[in-house]
Amino acid sequence: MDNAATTPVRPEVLDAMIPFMTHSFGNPSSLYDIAKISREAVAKARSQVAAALGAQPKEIYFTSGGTESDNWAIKGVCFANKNKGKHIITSPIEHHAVSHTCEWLEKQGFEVTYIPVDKYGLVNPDDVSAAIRDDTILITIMFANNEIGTIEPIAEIGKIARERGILFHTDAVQAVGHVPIDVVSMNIDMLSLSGHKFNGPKGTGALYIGKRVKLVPLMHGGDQERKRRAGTENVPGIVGLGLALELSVSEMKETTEHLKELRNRLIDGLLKVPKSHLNGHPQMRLSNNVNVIFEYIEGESILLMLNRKGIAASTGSACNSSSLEPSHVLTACGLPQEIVHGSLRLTIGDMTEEGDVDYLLEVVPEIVQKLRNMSPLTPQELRTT
Amino acid sequence: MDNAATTPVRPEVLDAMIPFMTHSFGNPSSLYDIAKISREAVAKARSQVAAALGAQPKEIYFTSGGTESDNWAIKGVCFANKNKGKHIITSPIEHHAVSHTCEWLEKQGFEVTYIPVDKYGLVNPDDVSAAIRDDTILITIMFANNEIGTIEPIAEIGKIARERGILFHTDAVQAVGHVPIDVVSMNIDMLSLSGHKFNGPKGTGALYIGKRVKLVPLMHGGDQERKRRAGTENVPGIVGLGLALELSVSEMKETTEHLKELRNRLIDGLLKVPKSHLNGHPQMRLSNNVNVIFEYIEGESILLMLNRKGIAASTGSACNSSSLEPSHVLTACGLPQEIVHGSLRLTIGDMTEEGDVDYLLEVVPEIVQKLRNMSPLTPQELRTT
Amino acid sequence: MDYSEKVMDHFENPRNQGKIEDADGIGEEGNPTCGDIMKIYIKVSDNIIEDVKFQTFGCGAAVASSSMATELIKGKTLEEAWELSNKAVVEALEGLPPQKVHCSVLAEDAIHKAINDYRIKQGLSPWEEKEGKEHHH
Ligand SMILES: Cc1ncc(COP(=O)(O)O)c(C=O)c1O
Ligand SMILES: Cc1ncc(COP(=O)(O)O)c(C=O)c1O
Ligand code: FES
Ligand code: FES
Repeated sequence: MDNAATTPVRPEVLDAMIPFMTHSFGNPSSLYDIAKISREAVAKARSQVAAALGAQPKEIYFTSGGTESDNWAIKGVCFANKNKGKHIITSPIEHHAVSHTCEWLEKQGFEVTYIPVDKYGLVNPDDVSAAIRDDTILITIMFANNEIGTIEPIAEIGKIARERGILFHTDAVQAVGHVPIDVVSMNIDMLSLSGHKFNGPKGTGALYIGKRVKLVPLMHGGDQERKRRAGTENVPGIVGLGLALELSVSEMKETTEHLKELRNRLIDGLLKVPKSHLNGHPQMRLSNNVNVIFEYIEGESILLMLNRKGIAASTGSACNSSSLEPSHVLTACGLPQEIVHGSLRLTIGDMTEEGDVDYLLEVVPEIVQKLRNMSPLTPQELRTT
Repeated sequence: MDNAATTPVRPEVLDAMIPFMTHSFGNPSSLYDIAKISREAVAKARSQVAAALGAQPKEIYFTSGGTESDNWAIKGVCFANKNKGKHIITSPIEHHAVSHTCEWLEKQGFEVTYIPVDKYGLVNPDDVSAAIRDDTILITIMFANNEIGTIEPIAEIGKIARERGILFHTDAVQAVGHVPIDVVSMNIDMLSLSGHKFNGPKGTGALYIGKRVKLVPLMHGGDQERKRRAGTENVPGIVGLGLALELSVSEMKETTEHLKELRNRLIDGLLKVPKSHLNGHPQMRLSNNVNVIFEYIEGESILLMLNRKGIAASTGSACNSSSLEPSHVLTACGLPQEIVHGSLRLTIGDMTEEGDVDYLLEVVPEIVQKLRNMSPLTPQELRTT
Repeated sequence: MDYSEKVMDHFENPRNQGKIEDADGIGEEGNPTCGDIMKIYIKVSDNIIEDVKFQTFGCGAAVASSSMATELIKGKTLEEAWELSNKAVVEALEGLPPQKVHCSVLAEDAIHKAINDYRIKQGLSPWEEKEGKEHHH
């Protein structure tokens, strides 16, 4: 139940990739044909990605993943526009691919404003509007949060950015393939996505770059990707990403309904545990995301016990991070330090079945009770031993 | 015959990758196990790459390809050391992943010295030594050139760099898996490699970073790769790269002997065409590289005709480049503009057979003659019609 | 997290977990960075730790360290228990990941606090921490 971290490649996607790895397309095909077949396959994938976003194929650039897309969009715009201004607007709940990039740019002389979020993790578009300065060159706000699942008011922020003539980037790594997106009506100038979040291959991603955007390359070198992103094209990866995204979008409506049902059952069941709370927005949330806090216990312990029962999950607990700091997302939502450590994130996928939810609702309360019995913080009335 | 451009994935490498794409490792394996299996597989690949270079596993960082490795090494060192100095030393025959990166850094206020090469494309280590300034922070010279196959005196340059206390990076994308390399005895501080140049997967690469190197990330974000290169690890790609490199190195001696034989037959045969010349060094060259010039004709025309006969190749001709400029490598070797356009690069691989060489030696002279008959530059005595 | 089987065993089946209502000494130690808290209860008779229990709010390594540390001091003299180092706990657990070694220090410190709590209650002067002891916060 950790589908937000990564998903396996779908069988039909793998089948489509293999000929481009082995360069064997059946007979008759000369080496010349292989180049042509590859070129056409990349063009097809570009159209598939464009169609999924309401963009033009020539606005899609393939990258090595969500991290590269985020780094490129933000550094690329900043270095290209540093004579126009030095100010960036973002949120405190961005993925580290965005937040660490912004922090590095601060060291290079750029200035960053972090718009606070409410307790659900929502950015208020009015706050974005108020933060715009004469020297603002970029607004970057994520489409949907990877920890708490909250979906941000992207269309509203896009409208403001466009009206004020400021470029707007959104990290949509968790949203693409899961939520309907239209870069035109939402006034998005740049959008990051990552293949392995929708059953495409790892090490693949894309950046949508609208026509009016000026940005410098992150990867200098050869003439690939209209001279904006150098490096030999990862043709099998690109083919896999395109097909996986097309399939996800075509099945989105159905999948979403199914996932929402499972998600809501999970949330309702888990919140029956006393002293538990839902993180993120109750309605404006990804259909695959469940994030709850259990007071008095620590997240890594929950993960370990779940793992022993064959369930993968994730937590915002400090003990489970290499920095030994609790989740910056939960902290930004205003959760007090005492309880932020007990968070559990479960993300479901199309492979998740009702039986999995039942099993989870059986084991989680047992694990929580076991850990609460062990914890010095648990009040007497919640102990069973 | 364009194996320097890209090579297909070997079947055994593909087999090793597939479980990591589909996350199916046979039974019994919990989700917890999958994470562990992946971690161990990445560690194994890191050891395989380290062993191939004479490095320590913790000095190997996985990237998305040779281009990223070059960009990271050069920009990373420059941004990390800009308070120490602004001067970079390189050659005029680097791959664009290096040269365009250096050009961009010039726009950011760095200064670049290009050490001239001789007619074989060789850098003279004494020239490197003479170019070192008080504010030199990086020397970047490629291990082997991708167009003309010349192998540079890397150990000599490494020695100078180490003695003078300057970091030394080498783009070894064409050399790794083909030429013995030892980063310790060669005094290399950073080395770039790319998976698809030795029958590993596209979209994978690595950067060796010696312990004394200080550099900033190119990819900011998560804590992957010892916090130096963010982004979800491309586990199947990493596994494939590691295995492909191990296999290449173990077969290197045998393959090299075989390739040298074919290469020399090819060179000897092609130089029988009148007014033809070998590019690159006759001895210090990659065993897979053949690069010849045919006077009076144009490279793209040769390619097209070869393609029609099922042979892929490459050229330094201006007509075949998107910039409409002739190869910067051949120009740097001092070839006059009139003949630089007639270059043909053939690069062989372990799949190349004697029969392929025979076939080539049959068709190339015919094609050259056909084009010479067509060309207004051809002197009368070389025409057949 | 790459934990040894020994760690996982002590995590899943913690020994001496719970509370001693009429404890002779109680030690509580927390790590302000990761927010974790460990509480050690001891029952002493004739200078011997007759019984020991723990409560822990923390990661797998913290729970396993508590469990192992209590096992190692049960039945020992106070002097022997005082000498138990976090290093011995880590060794008994067949190793901890590097970033988790600090969790075992929590156990050592909590035991020291419990012993000194006992000594103070007995009207004795508390023992002093060794010079140069690894400091972890
Ligand atoms: C919101 C968000 N942004 C960016 C990333 C980075 O993507 P990748 O790890 O594929 O580079 C992730 C996933 O890890 C994510 O969830
Ligand atoms: C010498 C050299 N350096 C760098 C590269 C770039 O590698 P990649 O295209 O895998 O990013 C190449 C290959 O294209 C090369 O031949
Ligand atoms: S107690 Fe927090 S990391 Fe172990
Ligand atoms: S003549 Fe057509 S590009 Fe050279």
